[in-house]
Amino acid sequence: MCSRCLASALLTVLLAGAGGCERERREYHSTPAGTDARPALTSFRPGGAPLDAAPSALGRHYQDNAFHIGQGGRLFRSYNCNGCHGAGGGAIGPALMDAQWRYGGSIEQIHASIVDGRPNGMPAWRGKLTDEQAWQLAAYVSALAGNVSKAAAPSRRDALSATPPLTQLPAQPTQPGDASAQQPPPQ
Amino acid sequence: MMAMLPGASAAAQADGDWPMPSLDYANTRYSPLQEITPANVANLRVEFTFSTGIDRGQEAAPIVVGDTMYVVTPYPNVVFALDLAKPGAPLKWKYAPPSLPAAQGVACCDVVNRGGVYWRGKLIFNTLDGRTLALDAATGKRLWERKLADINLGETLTMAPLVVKDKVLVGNSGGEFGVRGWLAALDAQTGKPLWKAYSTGPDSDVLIGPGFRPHYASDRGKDLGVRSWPNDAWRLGGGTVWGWISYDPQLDLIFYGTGNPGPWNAEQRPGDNKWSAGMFARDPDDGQARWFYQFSPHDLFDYDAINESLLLELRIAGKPRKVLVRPERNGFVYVLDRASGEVLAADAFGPVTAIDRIDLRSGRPHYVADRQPRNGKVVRQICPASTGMKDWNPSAFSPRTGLVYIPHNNLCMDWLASEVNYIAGTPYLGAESRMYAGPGGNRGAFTAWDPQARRIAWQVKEDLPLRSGALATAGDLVFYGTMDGWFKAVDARSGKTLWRFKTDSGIIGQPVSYRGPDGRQYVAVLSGIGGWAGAIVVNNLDPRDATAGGGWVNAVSDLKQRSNAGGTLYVFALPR
Amino acid sequence: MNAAQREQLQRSWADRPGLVGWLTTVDHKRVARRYIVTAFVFFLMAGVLALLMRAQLAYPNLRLIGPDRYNQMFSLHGSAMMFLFAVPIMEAVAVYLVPLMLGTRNIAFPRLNAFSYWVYLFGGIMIFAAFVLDVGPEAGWTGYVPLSSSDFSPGKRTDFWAQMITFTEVAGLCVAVELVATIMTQRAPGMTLARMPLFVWSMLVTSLMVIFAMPSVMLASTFLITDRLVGTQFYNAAEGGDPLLWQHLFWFFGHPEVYIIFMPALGMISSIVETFARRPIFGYTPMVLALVATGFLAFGLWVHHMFAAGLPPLGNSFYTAASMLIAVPSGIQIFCWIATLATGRPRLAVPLLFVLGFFALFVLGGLSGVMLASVPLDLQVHDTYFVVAHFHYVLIGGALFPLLGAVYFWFPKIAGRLLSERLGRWQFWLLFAGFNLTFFPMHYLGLLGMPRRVYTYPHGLGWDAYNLMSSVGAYVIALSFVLMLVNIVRTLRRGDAAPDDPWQAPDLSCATASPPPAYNFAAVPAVSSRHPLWADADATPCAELPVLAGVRSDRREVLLTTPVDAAPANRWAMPDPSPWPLWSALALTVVFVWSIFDQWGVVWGAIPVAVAMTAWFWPKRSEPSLGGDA
Amino acid sequence: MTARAARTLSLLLLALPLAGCAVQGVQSSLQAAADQSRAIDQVWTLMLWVCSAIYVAVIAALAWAIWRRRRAVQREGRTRDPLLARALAAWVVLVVGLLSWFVAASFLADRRLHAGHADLEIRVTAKQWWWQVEYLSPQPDQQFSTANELRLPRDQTARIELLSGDVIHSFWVPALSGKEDLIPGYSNAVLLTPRRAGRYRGQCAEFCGLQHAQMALDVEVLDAAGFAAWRARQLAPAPAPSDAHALRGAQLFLGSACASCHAVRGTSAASRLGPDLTHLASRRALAAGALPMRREALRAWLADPQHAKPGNQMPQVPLDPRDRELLLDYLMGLR
Repeated sequence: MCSRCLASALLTVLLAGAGGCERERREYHSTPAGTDARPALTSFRPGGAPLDAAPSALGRHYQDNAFHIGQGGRLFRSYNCNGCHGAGGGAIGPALMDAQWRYGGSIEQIHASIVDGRPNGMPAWRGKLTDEQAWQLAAYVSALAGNVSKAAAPSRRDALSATPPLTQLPAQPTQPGDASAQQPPPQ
Repeated sequence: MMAMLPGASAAAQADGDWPMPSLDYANTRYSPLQEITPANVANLRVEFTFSTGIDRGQEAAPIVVGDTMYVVTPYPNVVFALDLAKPGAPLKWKYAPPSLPAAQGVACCDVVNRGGVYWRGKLIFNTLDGRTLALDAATGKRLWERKLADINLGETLTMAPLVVKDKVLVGNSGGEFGVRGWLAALDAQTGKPLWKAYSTGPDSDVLIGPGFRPHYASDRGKDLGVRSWPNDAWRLGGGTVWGWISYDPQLDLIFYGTGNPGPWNAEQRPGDNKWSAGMFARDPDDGQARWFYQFSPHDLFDYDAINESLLLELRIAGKPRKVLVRPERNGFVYVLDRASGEVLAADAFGPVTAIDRIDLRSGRPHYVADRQPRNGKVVRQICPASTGMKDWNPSAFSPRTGLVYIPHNNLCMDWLASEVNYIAGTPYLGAESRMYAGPGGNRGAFTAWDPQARRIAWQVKEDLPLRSGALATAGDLVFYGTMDGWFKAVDARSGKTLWRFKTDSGIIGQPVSYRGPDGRQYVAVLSGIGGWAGAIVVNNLDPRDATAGGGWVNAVSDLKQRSNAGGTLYVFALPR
Repeated sequence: MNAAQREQLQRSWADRPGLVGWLTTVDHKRVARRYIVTAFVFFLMAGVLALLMRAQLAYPNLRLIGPDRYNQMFSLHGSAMMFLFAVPIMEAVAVYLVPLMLGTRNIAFPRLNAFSYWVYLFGGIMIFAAFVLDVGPEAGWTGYVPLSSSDFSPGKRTDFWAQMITFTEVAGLCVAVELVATIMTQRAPGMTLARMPLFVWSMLVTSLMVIFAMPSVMLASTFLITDRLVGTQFYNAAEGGDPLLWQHLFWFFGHPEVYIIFMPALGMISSIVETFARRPIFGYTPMVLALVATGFLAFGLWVHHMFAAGLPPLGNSFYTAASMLIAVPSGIQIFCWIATLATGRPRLAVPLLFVLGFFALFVLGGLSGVMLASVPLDLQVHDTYFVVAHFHYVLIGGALFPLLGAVYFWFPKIAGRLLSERLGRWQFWLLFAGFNLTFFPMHYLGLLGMPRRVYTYPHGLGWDAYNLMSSVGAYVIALSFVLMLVNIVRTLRRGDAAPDDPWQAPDLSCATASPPPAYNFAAVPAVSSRHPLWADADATPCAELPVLAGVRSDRREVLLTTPVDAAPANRWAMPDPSPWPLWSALALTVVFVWSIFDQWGVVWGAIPVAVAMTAWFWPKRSEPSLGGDA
Repeated sequence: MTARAARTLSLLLLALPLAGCAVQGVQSSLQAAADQSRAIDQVWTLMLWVCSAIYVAVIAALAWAIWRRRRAVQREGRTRDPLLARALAAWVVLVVGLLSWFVAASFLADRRLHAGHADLEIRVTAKQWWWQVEYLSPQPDQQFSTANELRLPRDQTARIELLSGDVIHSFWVPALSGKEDLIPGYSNAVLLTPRRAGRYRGQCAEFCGLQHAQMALDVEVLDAAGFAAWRARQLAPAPAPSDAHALRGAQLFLGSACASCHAVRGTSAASRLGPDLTHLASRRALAAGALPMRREALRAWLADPQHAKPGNQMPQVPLDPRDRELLLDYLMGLR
């Protein structure tokens, strides 16, 4: 009898935590299948219906994985992204932790902005980092805006305390984004 | 007792023009006009305004020659010529140079421009994307253009050029991107490069020759621009020249400072890091260095040494000396003998915790040991903050009062150094910081410094850091602006605020005063928040990140409520 | 005592029938039994991890297990062995035996006891489930920051680990409090402190150590969780936090932890040696003093785990001296046991065999421990396989061998059947041989420069043969435990029934039936010597045990005695079975797991905990224990 | 018995049950090659012998206690036996005496680890999962940086400053000295005075994450002249590409992701994220000891860095095999 109780309890916990596998995998030996889809820079399109903003499976894969987000954070500092974007509040470049996205806030759009660069100063990193690294960076940038799974988001860094820990950031809408999306960041 | 160098102000025409941002080669920003006085300044009112249509940080000084005023805007560096002879000063011409938008990505501190210079019928100015242009001042036609800086390496041009003996002197910006600093001289007629003096590297690149006689032993030696750096690091060593140049026609020397060494993280560049964070005296003809003095050997906290040098005569030990007075970023007012580079005095003009004192014998600052950053450890309460006790925004000097009027910050910071990678075209910093108000809680101050007595004569405390230049007039008034948009006139002798006017945006520009075609005295200033300090507004930074904007956001997290972006010229005069 | 009274006692102390009774029981024996079984299950699971690791290390450059999984395995192996096996099983054995040895009817705070078991069970299930789901700990059982910080251990792996510590610490503290209370107030009348069995003494010292040591690691792990969840700065070196703070807090617990595991084993050895030498232990007083001294000294030498951290050299030398000093009480005890054996009439039964194994292994481990206390020598062998060898000699040799001896010794008391001596001997020799084959070469590996916690190693450094031996040895150890399981299963099916006093032991646990009835003792025994069941120093059995009358049998009543002299002081009614400890534990589990993901889990999750605890402590007239007419 | 003989014997004793196993000593603490490791070795020898003697004595006593012949009538079963009590006291005195000896020996040896004047300053920064080694100098331009290799002059004392770039690591070259941790926020140091030229191996000794197992340090002790020559070579910038292939490889290097992480002095690549590659081909191992420094190993490493060292920070940069050969031409020329 007692063993049956144990077994059923175990099973419940297993089912409840089934999301753990994907979230925690240290996926250091993969190259993402190249996505052909060119993310749109705006949700506005003729015909009346706005573009669907649901992230792709690949994007979600990176957004939900704690290791990829963590690696992205490391790269964010290694490749001097922090020099222009601070710890997410921006400096030379725009803030990344607010709800305002010049070129779109979905992970696909962020990935495209990193790889292709953007006018007004964002360099094109194509060829200077691998596609997987670009996805990891995009996942971290999503985390800066509170747009990743809370269980995968990193907390404070072992560094100067700059922002609230990313686990504590409110999630923000990731509309496909317009350069003119003028939502003031929270004060 | 004290006088401006006669002749140095020869360029300051008695007729009341303002042909270059500093007005004169001595960098005094002292207008001889005396129509506006403490007695009547209360009546000062707006004569006309002009919207530049560009709402980034307006750091330029309007240039006035004859009946025309020239305004250079931040990127995309549009030049407007306004006809002062006509009522309301309508637009005479406008020149919009073609530009590279990517340059905005390597401009450390907003896409600013500190103004043009008028020289013999030309208006000469720099563009952010690395070019120097000369326009026909009458028509706005381009006369020549020279590309000097490469944005792919992180170089930009933000300074106001200076013309000395028919040579246009231009230095680069980009000390936050691991560039190598230089000052170049171009032929003012054709734009042909004449010489280029680097701030790091072998003596041949730095234009150090047999005529180089620095006062202090630590500046003597062969190829110090290489040997005072770790292997190869001088190539990324900064020392950019983006501030003010003074010229002494009698000694025939130019004086200018070099910016911070790269990267910010001092642990990555052991050594004195010559010739960064110091100042050169050079022969303007061939660029050869005469002397050098380093304000911050092995600079720890981004203390660029690009501030203005006021060329004055002071009585020191009973004898009149030709000196150079510099309110420095590191918090000290230096008095140097301008012939030799010897430090005659160095006194703190605000709370300094990073440096004990300046040893006058060796000329070296004594860094406070427990404020020395080490990788991975936050150092707290560093005063002044990396933006300096006083940043680039220039002070003014009035020979009538003998005081130097210094608009400055009162900020301290916490600083964390960490290892940084050099990737060309990306920031090369290796440090994060949080700035905050220094002792007293006022983030800015307007200080009248008595260089003779070496003490503060009076001081106006300002809530926000002061980022505008100062203007002194013969009417015994001093003008400056605040980041929340107030343009103020204070009594030059007491510091009492006599008049103020609220402009539409924060003021970080340089006020000027001129005599209009109608013979009246005018005061002009550009209003438009921005720059390093105002990036939170113009770049919409997120105040939840204390390190945003290079640490400035933490110090001015309320700025979005205090000021909005703008870009308007204000011109004031007494009622007719 | 007549049959009617016994029946009344049985009624008063019986659990409710069926599943409800199983879930609500507060009987120390039932709780301890399931504690022991659960701990052994965790032991076997952690052992399987060890087998997998040894398979990966059998040859250089093997690729059976990748670094990520390997790191999780050794982290969980260490954590489970320390937190889910070693400490709980020692406490569990005590929960079973201490009330019996003291001659009382139940442990103090029996509901807390049940609660502690459920908390422990849920914590253990949580961490193993997490491991299966790839959320296992990955920073070692020591969890050093900053490797366990958010920057270097992303996701929730470390949070589950840190919370597992909280679970086991709550459980451990509850038991420690119960044991101290039981020992100080429920001893049989006449059992003065100086007449307490050495096992009880060791559990008293151990429990006090638990109470002082465990809060330190709970603090450390809570700091870690808040650092990782809400961004506190306790361990952030940049902002003035300190990674060494973790090490100090951890080892302030971690070193006493070793003694918390090892001291109950000393008590077991004393019981076994006394019984099988058939004479009272030599040097009872020095033994007690040695136990107490060990308990104190254990708190003064945590820094010897940090000699390589660059602390001031003079301070390090102080801890060298302190660490070596602890060899003195151990030496005293070794001497006393050998003296007891030498002057007794030893009977080489399986329990004593394991104790002899203890001597052979623990003395070796203790001596290598003396080496580790030396700063310069430690700098060479610290964090190498030498240390792995050392602590396995100390923990397996010093704690597991006595524990297995104790299993053979007390199994008849607990299960009522005698284990096979033949299989026992086989197990012993297999284990002894396998253990030495596994761990002795590791000394040499460490000296040859092999660091611990490596998932692979290169060929050509002279490590290959020793590693292969070690891996083979690990499977021999596994085989010995298979034999033990066979022995237990066979015995439970058709073993010989055990008498009340199968080994002629001198303590009160043998003064009742095997297995004991729910009320333990029909009458409260009275004690007048250290060996209530022996008439003289030659272990002659007593004819009759004096008893004390007057404790009620119509309700759950125990006799309370004074702390030092054990004079009868009071009668105290014990609580009845209750489901609320289980519900409280469940609610607490929800809080702990929820708070891994969201700090508000602590706030909202506290409500069900408060409800369950309120119901638990709500005075009910229906409960006879609260009628109160003592 | 002399210490040397004692050590030989102790080695024999240990090796006895394991006879026939080859012992390569490059990472062995038993083959001490520096003042520091020799000081420790003396403590080891002392403790090994004394502890072995105690162990044998205790086990012998135990065996005697169990199997000794007993008289027919036992009258010793007294709980208080004055003889035994005296023996216990003697035992305690003996144990305390031996321990005091150990403590004194440890203390003196420990002092020897910290005594000495540094002739050479080196800074080692441990990172996940490699060693950045910087040779310091009062003249900043005489400093240089290398990776995963430490070369020391014989008979000189080097002070190694130990820093961490991320988590806690531990610096350990068993043949030269004991280990010392590299802790974020702390600056530790060890002194090394090697007395025997030769090659040694060190390894990270504090668990530091995924590739803790493959974080080795190649150590070579050279004579003074050899060290000076090596130092001079290291100070020089990277040699220019020798032929057209290498030149093309250099362009690939500078134009691709390589230069985002690595530095090659004398070129525009100056990043410090990964090891400095200025004299890569002069090293003996790749990837902190994971692979030997050979062209085919480097090829495999470039093709898939995650195969030999899963989890390390080097990404798999997509390269055309022909380009990879050109890159190899360049890298193998970085002597």
